[in-house]
Amino acid sequence: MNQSNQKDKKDKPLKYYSAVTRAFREEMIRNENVVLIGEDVGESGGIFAQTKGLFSEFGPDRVRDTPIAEAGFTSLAVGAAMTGLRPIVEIGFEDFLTACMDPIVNQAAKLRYMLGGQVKVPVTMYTFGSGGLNAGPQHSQSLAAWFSHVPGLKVVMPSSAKDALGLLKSSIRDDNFVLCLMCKSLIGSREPVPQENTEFLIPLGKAEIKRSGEDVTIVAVGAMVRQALAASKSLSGEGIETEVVDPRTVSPLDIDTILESLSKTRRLIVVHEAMSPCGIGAEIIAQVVETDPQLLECAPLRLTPPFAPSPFAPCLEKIYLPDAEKIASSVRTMMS
Amino acid sequence: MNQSNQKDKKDKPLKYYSAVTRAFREEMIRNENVVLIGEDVGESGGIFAQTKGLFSEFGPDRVRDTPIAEAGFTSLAVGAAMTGLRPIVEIGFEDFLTACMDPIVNQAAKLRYMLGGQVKVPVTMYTFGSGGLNAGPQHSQSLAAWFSHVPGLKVVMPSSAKDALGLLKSSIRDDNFVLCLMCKSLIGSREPVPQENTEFLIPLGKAEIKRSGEDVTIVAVGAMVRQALAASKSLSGEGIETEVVDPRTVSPLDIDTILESLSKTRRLIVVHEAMSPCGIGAEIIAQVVETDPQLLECAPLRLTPPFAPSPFAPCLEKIYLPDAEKIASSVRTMMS
Amino acid sequence: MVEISKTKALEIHCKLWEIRLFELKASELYKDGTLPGFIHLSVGQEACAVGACLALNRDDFITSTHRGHGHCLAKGADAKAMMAELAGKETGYSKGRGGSMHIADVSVGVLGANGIVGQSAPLACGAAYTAQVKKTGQIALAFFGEGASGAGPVHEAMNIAALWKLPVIFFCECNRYAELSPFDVHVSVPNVSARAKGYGFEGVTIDGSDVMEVYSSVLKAASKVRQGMGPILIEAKTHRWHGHYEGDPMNYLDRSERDPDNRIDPIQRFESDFAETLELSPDDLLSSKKKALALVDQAVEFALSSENPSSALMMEDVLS
Amino acid sequence: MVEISKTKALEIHCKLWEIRLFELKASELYKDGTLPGFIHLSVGQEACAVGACLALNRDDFITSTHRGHGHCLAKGADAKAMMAELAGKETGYSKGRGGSMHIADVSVGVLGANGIVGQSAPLACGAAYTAQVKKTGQIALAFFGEGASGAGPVHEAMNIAALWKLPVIFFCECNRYAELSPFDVHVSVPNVSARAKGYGFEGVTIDGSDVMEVYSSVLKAASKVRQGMGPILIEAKTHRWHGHYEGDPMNYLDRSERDPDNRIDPIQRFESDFAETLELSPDDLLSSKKKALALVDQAVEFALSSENPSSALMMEDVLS
Ligand SMILES: Cc1ncc(C[n+]2csc(CCOP(=O)(O)OP(=O)(O)O)c2C)c(N)n1
Ligand SMILES: Cc1ncc(C[n+]2csc(CCOP(=O)(O)OP(=O)(O)O)c2C)c(N)n1
Ligand SMILES: [Mg+2]
Ligand SMILES: [Mg+2]
Repeated sequence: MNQSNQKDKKDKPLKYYSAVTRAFREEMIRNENVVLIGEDVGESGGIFAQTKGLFSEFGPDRVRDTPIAEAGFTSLAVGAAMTGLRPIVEIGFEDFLTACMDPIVNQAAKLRYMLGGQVKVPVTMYTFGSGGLNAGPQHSQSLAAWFSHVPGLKVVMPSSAKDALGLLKSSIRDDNFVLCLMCKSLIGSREPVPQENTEFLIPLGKAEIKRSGEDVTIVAVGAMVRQALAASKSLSGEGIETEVVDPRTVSPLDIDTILESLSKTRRLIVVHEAMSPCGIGAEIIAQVVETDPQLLECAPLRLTPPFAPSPFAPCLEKIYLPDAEKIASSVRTMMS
Repeated sequence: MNQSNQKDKKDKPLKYYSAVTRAFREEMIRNENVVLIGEDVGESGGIFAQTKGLFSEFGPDRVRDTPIAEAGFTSLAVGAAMTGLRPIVEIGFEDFLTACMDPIVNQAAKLRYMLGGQVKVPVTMYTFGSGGLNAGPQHSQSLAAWFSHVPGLKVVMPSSAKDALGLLKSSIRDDNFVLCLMCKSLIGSREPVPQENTEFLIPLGKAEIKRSGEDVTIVAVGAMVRQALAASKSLSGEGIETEVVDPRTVSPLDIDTILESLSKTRRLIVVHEAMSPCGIGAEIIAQVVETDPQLLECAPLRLTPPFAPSPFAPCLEKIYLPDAEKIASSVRTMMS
Repeated sequence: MVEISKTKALEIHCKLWEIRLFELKASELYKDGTLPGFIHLSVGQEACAVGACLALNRDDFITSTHRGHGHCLAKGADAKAMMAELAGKETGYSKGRGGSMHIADVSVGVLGANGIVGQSAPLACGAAYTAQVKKTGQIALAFFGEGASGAGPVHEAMNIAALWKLPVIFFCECNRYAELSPFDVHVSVPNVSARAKGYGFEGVTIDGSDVMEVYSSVLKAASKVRQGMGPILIEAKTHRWHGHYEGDPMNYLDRSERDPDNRIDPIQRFESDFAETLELSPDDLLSSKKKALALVDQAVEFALSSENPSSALMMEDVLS
Repeated sequence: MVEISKTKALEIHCKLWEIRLFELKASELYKDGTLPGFIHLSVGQEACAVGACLALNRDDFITSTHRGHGHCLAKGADAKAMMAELAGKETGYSKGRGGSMHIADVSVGVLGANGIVGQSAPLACGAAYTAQVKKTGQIALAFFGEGASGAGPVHEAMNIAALWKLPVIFFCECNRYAELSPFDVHVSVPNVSARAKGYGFEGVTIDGSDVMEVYSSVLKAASKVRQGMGPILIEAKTHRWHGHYEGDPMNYLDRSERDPDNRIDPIQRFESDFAETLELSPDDLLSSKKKALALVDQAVEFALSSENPSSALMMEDVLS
């Protein structure tokens, strides 16, 4: 069952970055093969304080600072995973995944297949991506689509503290290479989550309806989920009820939940911070029309930034990124 | 004008790999800033003889063997392009692009934008990809979609010797980073091409209708174009006329030519060797239904390998890859 | 000590102050919210930037890092267009699209600060390759940190430069930290310069707080690499006063490291150790510092009074 | 010379021949079209594989390259399942899905040949890290070529191994070529082993055609790295007899290099230099060679009589 819908009075608010720490801590206690490596994950506790306390609790063998060598230490993690550890690997910014594509795509994703099933590669890699912080062209990218294009990987995108907690814990327990794409703009956001040491897991591969509605289905990922929810709220005041679907895992994609929602709304908007061409939105639209070309009663829409690098200037990044207002106005246009 | 449709009696057959050599030679003669670097592009003439003779003609400054350092020499080429050279860079197999994603995506694609237009980055990178040679999981990939997802790059995919010649020459003259994805399985194929030293250029960003027909539009890229043409021929005998569209440049994509074709056929099949999720096929389908959800009279189809690494065994790779037979049978199903 | 003219000495002094004041101002403007995004300062490391760049010709190239304000200013970039860029204004070097990590002024050989650790090295090799092929006599200098020395592209660049005898200087600013972790998390030997031998070229370690030592070392190296003798690696030991980024709480520093009295100040050192020898009077020093201050004030004034980029700029220069 | 038992000596001799005969057979079967895809042979380099692997424990790990048949056989992989894999059969190590470049047998510590140059080094560091964390006493050995020594991931791996004092041996087979280009296109110093100093660990260059020298060097190194003294780099100078890949016309070789008489044969050397000292009679030699031949014949027989993979296998093991 989808546990993240359960709410409990004892739930306490937790910050997105602390959800990371807590997921790691609980899983490291649970399984001594879980180790954490990356740049500044150790004594310093991470650039966003996301690994604070883990070094002193688990020691230098299990929590280890790496030099700046994304390709090298990702490949190292793969080798460690093949031989019995379950490494968690931090890549500071999603943009730096460009430095370790080979170990992810040609090693981690293919080794089990190439080696006739002799090994598994239980690595959880997490990184902070997306925009909203005026971090400029090399520190704001959303690259989920690249990894969705590669068999042998799983890709998750937690859109809240609770999802971060539940998805990361499931990722660490998964026997595959799971890439967890976090949003920088959500780092300080908080949300009530189940108490510590409750077995709170969100299953990989299951979308969540974050809000129900009959008029338009908005599929949103990462930080765009909050924006979609905000838009939904204001639209509701205008008598338009939108359904917000958060895939949570973008590979493998839970298309069934999306199709089910569309069978009701028959209108589709996909919102993401990633570029449009060959993105998650294209994939969702393609699957929908392949399944049933009559399902949609009007043209689907991808709401994404224009096809340009992420600009630094706040005034430009504001125009560049989708937000609640733009989502609401797209919905209005679609409904008129 | 689309020059590749002109045919001339004086056209002589040329092999795909020799088209590469000829394009380089002509452009190196034309512009002394054009240089060629890569592993074994020099004295040895390349692993597919694709650079044969260039070293002895242009010397070690302009034709230079690199060590095995894809990230390093790609970034070097970018630095050289910023300062006045026009490097051609070989990456032996498309799969090794994983080793130089950062210089392509975070440097080449963004530098002009990030630097306020102060520089241009005229690099032509070419590589041999796709399957059909039983080269196994790490030597058979088609990764065009990754680069189509990135603004600031152009991506071309020559499906024949003639296209290789015309597209490479245009790429070398282009002031942007152009990635030219060649097909290993076409290396020995030949086709008549215009004589040497004719100004034969194929414009970037223009699709070509490789065959006209009214019933179904088949959009095929790379080696799949030949397969689509073969399928078309046999279908024609059955009274089904297919139109084969070769985008040739996949980023930016010439959607207009595809839409125009569809306005006639109203049926769409996209064939590629790349994986389906977030691929070129998804993008084409998404753009088509976004433009006009009524355009297609039946569900569009992506004909691609299953979502698994490329298997080595010939019997498996044969099932894995789309081919003329599978294309023909999909068309028949669609027409029935 | 290498001999220099009084004019050059004053230029050095003024540049040291221009960088220091530019960055302290940026720090202030960042704290009060005027400057957005992330900013990495090189306060304390000015001698590296100034010593290295003033030993190069105007048309020589440099490539820089995320911590690049000093390098850019020292090579001749204009403080006004830089500060405007930090503020995300249309008049900035990147038209507000790049920010602090992407300052470039190709007209004075600055090929760009860069947000990707390690890329400065192979990019510089590219500029050096152009110079080699076109026989222009130019050279390139790549700034990078000791943290970057662990990155694959830096190794690949050094190997290629050695094989091709490229006219390039690898200039490592060893400021004792990479992000939040100390030198010995990143480098397994006392000196990064030890790497050079493995490629067969010269590697030296120098005092990066001594601007004159930096200047003369780079001058000597530049003349060698310009003659086609292949690359040289210079490692300058220096000190980063501020955090990795502005706002960094620097919890990783111990008490003595936090004490401002324990800071090594390259400007003070220049003034106390060299002013006399170089015949700079207290008045000279004061007036060159004032000149620097004026430049920085003008830069701030220019930046703050500039317009935000128009929305059309968002889509410009994506392709040529 | 290190002392070894007659049993070990025979084991060495038999393994040398098993690899030689396995690869010559593969070459033959490739030429006649029985084996598909690309094949890279290590004929001439057998002493490296055998000397290195027989100095390791069965549960120690190796990582290998595109030229990995020798390594895999030497570490104890089964010739039958290997040849079946080369032939793309269901009984192959990868169920026919990997081919020559992806042979692995984790049960004897072979973590896989690998088609990506340079990846063997950091992957081996991963196995060494597991051993270190779990305190198993195992070590890992990474085979790579001198061409790979220019690749970033190899540098990153060496730096990490030095920093973390990982129990790993970097074993460079310097066979004078990388693909179609000679050593000096790839390495700017006479010996790749010179790199080790830059990381602060030991680097040695040995004669890779002398199986006993390889054996004793790796034995010594293994004992040091097993004690937690950090990594060691061993560079073995050796000779690749065949082309880069089967079918390579080898136009890049000059006449004398093409002359089979100029080949250095590590098996002949072992037989002529050591047989006596090790008390191996001509009969012993003959019978161990025969044993090797039988193994290879069985492997071919097994491979050719095995089934093609069923189509269901195409989608198996993509995820666990
Ligand atoms: C490829 C890559 N990995 C990680 C980072 C994040 N990062 C930015 S600066 C930095 C530390 C760099 O240290 P060093 O090279 O010593 O330079 P310094 O900051 O000390 O000037 C890191 C890890 C990055 N920008 N690029
Ligand atoms: C990252 C990467 N780049 C290029 C290649 C193509 N390639 C395969 S083997 C090889 C040469 C390797 O040379 P070396 O390391 O000396 O090993 P050897 O072949 O001599 O055993 C190259 C360039 C590759 N497989 N992977
Ligand atoms: Mg540093
Ligand atoms: Mg070699």
